[in-house]
Amino acid sequence: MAELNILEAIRIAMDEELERDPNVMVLGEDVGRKGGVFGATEGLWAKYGGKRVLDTPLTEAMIAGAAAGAAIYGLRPIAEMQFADFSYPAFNQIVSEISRMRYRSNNAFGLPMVIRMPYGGGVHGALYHSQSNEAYFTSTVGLKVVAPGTPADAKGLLKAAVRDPDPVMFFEHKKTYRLFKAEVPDGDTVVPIGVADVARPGKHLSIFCYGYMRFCALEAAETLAREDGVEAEVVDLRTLRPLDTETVLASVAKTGKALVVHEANRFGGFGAEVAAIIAEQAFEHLDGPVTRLAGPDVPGVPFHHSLEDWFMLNPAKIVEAARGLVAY
Amino acid sequence: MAELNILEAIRIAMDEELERDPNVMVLGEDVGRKGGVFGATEGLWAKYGGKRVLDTPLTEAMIAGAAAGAAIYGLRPIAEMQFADFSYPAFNQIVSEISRMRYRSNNAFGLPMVIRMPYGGGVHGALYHSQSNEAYFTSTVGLKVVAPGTPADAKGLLKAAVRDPDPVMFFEHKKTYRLFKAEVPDGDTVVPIGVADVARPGKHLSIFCYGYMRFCALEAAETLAREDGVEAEVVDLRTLRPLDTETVLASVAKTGKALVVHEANRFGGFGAEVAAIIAEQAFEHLDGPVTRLAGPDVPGVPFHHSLEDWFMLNPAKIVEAARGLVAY
Amino acid sequence: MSAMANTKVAELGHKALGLTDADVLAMYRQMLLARAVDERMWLMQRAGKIAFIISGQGHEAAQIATTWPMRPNQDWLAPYYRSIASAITFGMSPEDIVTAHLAKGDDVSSGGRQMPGHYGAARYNIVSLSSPVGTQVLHAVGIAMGAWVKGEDVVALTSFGEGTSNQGEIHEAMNFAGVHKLPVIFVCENNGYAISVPLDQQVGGLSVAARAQGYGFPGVTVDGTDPLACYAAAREAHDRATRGEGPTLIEAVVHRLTSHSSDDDQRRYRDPAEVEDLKQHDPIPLFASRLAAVGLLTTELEEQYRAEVKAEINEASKRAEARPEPDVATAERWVYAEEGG
Amino acid sequence: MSAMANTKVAELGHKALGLTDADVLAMYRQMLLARAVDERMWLMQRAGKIAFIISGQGHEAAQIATTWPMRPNQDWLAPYYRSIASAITFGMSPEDIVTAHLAKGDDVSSGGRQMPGHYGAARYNIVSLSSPVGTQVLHAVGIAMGAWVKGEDVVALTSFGEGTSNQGEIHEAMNFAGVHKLPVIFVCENNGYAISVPLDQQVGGLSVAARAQGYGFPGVTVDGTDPLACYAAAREAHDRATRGEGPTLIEAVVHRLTSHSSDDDQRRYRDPAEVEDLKQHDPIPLFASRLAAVGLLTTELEEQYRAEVKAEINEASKRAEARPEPDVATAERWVYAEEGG
Ligand SMILES: Cc1ncc(C[n+]2csc(CCOP(=O)(O)OP(=O)(O)O)c2C)c(N)n1
Ligand SMILES: Cc1ncc(C[n+]2csc(CCOP(=O)(O)OP(=O)(O)O)c2C)c(N)n1
Ligand SMILES: [Mg+2]
Ligand SMILES: [Mg+2]
Repeated sequence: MAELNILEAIRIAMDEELERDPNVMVLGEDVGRKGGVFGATEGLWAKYGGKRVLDTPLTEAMIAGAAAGAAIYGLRPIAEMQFADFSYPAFNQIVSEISRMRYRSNNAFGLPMVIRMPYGGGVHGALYHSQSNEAYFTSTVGLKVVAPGTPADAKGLLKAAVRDPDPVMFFEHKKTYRLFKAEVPDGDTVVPIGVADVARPGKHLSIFCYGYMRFCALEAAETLAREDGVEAEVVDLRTLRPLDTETVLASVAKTGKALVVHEANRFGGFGAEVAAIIAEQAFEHLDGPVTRLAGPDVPGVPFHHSLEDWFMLNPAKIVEAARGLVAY
Repeated sequence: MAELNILEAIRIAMDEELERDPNVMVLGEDVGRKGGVFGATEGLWAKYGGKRVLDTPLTEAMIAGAAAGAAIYGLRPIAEMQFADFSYPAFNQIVSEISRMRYRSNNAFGLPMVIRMPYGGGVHGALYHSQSNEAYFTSTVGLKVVAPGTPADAKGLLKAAVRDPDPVMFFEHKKTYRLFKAEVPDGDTVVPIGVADVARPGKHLSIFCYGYMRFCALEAAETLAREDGVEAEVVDLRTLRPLDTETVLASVAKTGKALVVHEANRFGGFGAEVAAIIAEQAFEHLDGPVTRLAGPDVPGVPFHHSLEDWFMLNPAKIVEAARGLVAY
Repeated sequence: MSAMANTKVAELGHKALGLTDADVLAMYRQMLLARAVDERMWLMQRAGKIAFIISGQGHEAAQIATTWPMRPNQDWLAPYYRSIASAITFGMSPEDIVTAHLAKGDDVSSGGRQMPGHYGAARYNIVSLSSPVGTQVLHAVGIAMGAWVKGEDVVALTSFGEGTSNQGEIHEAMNFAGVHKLPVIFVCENNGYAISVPLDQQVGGLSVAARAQGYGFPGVTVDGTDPLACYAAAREAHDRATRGEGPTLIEAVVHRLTSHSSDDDQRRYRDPAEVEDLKQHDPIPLFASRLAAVGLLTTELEEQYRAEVKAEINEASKRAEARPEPDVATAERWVYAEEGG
Repeated sequence: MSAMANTKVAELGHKALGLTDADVLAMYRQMLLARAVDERMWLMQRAGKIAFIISGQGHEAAQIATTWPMRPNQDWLAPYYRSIASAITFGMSPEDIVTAHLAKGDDVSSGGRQMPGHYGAARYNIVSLSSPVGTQVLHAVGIAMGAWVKGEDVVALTSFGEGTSNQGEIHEAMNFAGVHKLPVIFVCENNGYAISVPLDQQVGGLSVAARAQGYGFPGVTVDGTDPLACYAAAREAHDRATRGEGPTLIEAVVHRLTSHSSDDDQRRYRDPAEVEDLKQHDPIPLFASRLAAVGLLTTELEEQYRAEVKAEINEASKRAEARPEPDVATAERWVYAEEGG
């Protein structure tokens, strides 16, 4: 067991996968010599060379599309979008091609590939370096979408993603990169895609979250326990698509109350799907309205620190929302 | 009053807006000499010339981005994406630029422009000429999203969209283009954006729908009334963003049961947001689970007619879902 | 190369290109076959048996000749919707093609899921094609990148129209291929129209080939009705690619003999005289008369080929029609890989 | 034009370009001003007053000279994040720029909503810039299209880096501008790096200017440290545009004197000798010595300019710092137009 932060866990996962399988390669802007703008690929270029750890031109469609071609050819590319905000030039490749290659070819072609994307706010990145745009991808049939919240999950899920026969969008919350260290099992431990994690068991309400919100929700749960005697169950979804509906519904069956939390905008955000599933399939268990706590409906995180603070969720806002729901 | 089909209503709306305001222009692939692949712009090129009705190169990012530039310059462009499925190359311009130009510039620049997109299946168009991809746009803050279901709404809402100070995504269901004729008020009748239409009042359940589903839901409601004595209230949302939450909630308050219907895929579809809003804000009125009826979670409408029939919603499927909910 | 590619080879001149008499006759026969399959698709469309057809008529010489140097089971094709003849060179049989157009359940391209014209088959190294134009070009580049990363000898060929050449992805693909001298051949089949939009409203500068030099590799324009000119360009491109010298862009100037598709009527936007003149640019009689002029194609041989091709397409259609329809129970499958799949 | 643009004008040679002595001195003074503002931003960043800086140092000559022919309140600028000097030519004051970097509530670019470097101001005909690189290029083309549709005399200039030149949108923009000969000037400020990725890993063929001919308009490479060479190219481009002859692509070869941004450390990927050598390519001393050599710039004048510029940036900073912070109550506003807004 090593104590790692999420950034280190991601780097080690890539290193081990590059080592394990000669078909694995990494490509993206500045991933080579510089080691990535966040350092996620540091050292890999020197170790595996400039072809397997490839600095691409500044062209996201090319990164996604060439990765798809390489996957057709038999490689297992890990493509990086420098920021999730900059994945839109690649949207056509991701949605038209990558998500549906297997379906449209009736299983003749599968695309084992990963697209890693740093996302999320709270890092003074303003409108275009802060987006939580997972909903575009969670609503795309044929993609898998993963968003880890701990170093162990980051490593284990990235390994699972690399080995998955289908394309996986891998969302890394920038604010969590160096937020904390935690134990990560050594070696080849894979965390399966599609399985949520009950990060904290509880009985009075369920908080559904992922990524950085896991950290915030756990803090909020501590406060609720300490100050209110409320035991919140924190469910870290980890995989957003395919969603672990079973774990979600089991938690609601237990607590009767569901708070869905994400940093992304509310209207049409991923939380809508979670809420809609609960509303439809756990109707009889609900002791209060399925409640969503989400980023405000503005087109991006504004830059000035006071505006950014206004935008961002945090433990205090979760506590407040939870109190409202518990009191219902 | 003239009897028009939706395609004619759309063409007349553009004609009248081009006539009314010299800043209005139409641009897109084949919109000029050919008059559009569906004929929506027929006659306009001859009438207004090749600059105001401009055949562009086969480049969707350019169509959206140049329309944005023209809107900055003071024009009111109506851009056409030949099929909604082909809007993805323009996704970066639509999401990064068009949706947030006003917000990011603190109101210095607004973008009065319309993007028209034929969408929807049932026309033997398979995976790439059948998509109902409205969720990508309804979850994008800063866009308005409209999806008319009648000729009068098509005309009136398109006029409203052209005159709106903000960008409007205008979804035209291909299957409705020539599906039926109905009365359309002559002249300059504008249908306001953001207002739903109670297409049929009822009391036993509410069916929320838009586009082609309005037609199907109304047929289903007839069947339910005739065969089951069930009075379904059919609410045509018409504008998906901003959603007319008030009308939605008022209907649920009346009927206690909500069936949300759309052709798009279920998981992460627009219906999730409608369902989540109802679940949260009408919790006390609900006599049954908010139910969604949607297209199956496959990456696109498959081609073979039997597969397409399997995919498509229709009145019979709506009747069946409604019966299930009413019986709850 | 540019000069050679632009000039009609004297007499037939195929031997100078390394082609035997048998080769050029085989090319011709394959043009006939592609045309026969294509024409049969229109008949079946008119008969209501297939819903849609998008045609390769007029493009056959360019397609067969540019794919001719490609090595079976080694090189790759990322085609476009007019690539009926290219797909045949890569191994798709007339029966495969009719089956796909009929959307039968065991169609190799998609099991009836995709529209006609969406070629693809893992078994023939043909990448599955979608509808948004140009996306396949990056796949070809990605395959070439994969081969380059692995140090393997593979050439990827991709084809697309001149309207499509303006899509942003094409730029990104060509630039990247240029940077790393990837083994890829870009074939632009320039038929002068993108549905209704003519070249001068579509392509700034009017030449697609001219763009290649902006990426640091050769671009050549060839007469796409002349299979030998196309072959010469493709042969050179393939040799360059396998020598590690990088990509080539071939712009083959062809004529779209039909409307854009069965949903289109080109008389609405094309000059009647221009439509009338199209017959003069049909690559099949053009090549036939050249082959006849040098004594390679006799009337008997021509008749024999036509009879064989007709029998082949008749047989193919019969067999294809007898194939099973897709099973609706499978419609939900293969969104993701399945256990044991 | 290409030859002229590539050749250093003999002596100073500004008169042959239609520039007066006062003009070239004004250009020089504006370079000093842009640099002073830029350096102040770094100081404020180190002092913790601003969160982030992305610098135009090394690009000033190219920016000031290419924007010099643009007509105030008539022509348009679609800038990029290094366009500090271009923004100044178009009318942004040092105070505007400092205010934006401090994210103050009345910052003209965004009211504190955008990161530093995201220039824009409706009042100066500067299009609001976002972060995804290259999107602004289509906006410039759209403005030019608008003017063309309306028959109005407007030129749009847009700038971007050589890494960005590979984005698909640039291709679509240039192609469309080429098709209709739109009045737009594309300025690529080629500093040899896209963050850490050097030109030879980035640009197939190594020349951005070479791409223009593929769109049917001229592309010229100029020494971006030489304001007169840049001006000559821009003057010609502007004249072409207003004469209806269409776009021009100017590739100005410059040197990025700083790291990519305050978040980057270029010593991690650039050769130390190369970093050391950058001083030799600073356009400000280079131009100063040429002005001095022909007797236009005296020591006194240089000192006077430097003093004025220093006073100006001091004053600007003081006033900018005193401006109000954004009001959090406004954070939700202007998602859409508001009644009476
Ligand atoms: C991204 C995208 N936009 C629009 C279309 C609709 N469309 C299909 S084919 C076509 C014209 C293609 O022209 P060209 O590239 O010249 O090829 P050709 O059909 O002439 O061979 C268009 C506009 C599409 N399929 N994909
Ligand atoms: C679409 C997109 N992808 C990635 C980035 C991150 N990024 C910001 S600047 C930059 C390099 C730009 O290089 P270049 O175009 O040469 O301009 P320069 O900074 O050298 O002036 C990158 C990769 C971005 N802003 N937008
Ligand atoms: Mg064409
Ligand atoms: Mg650069």
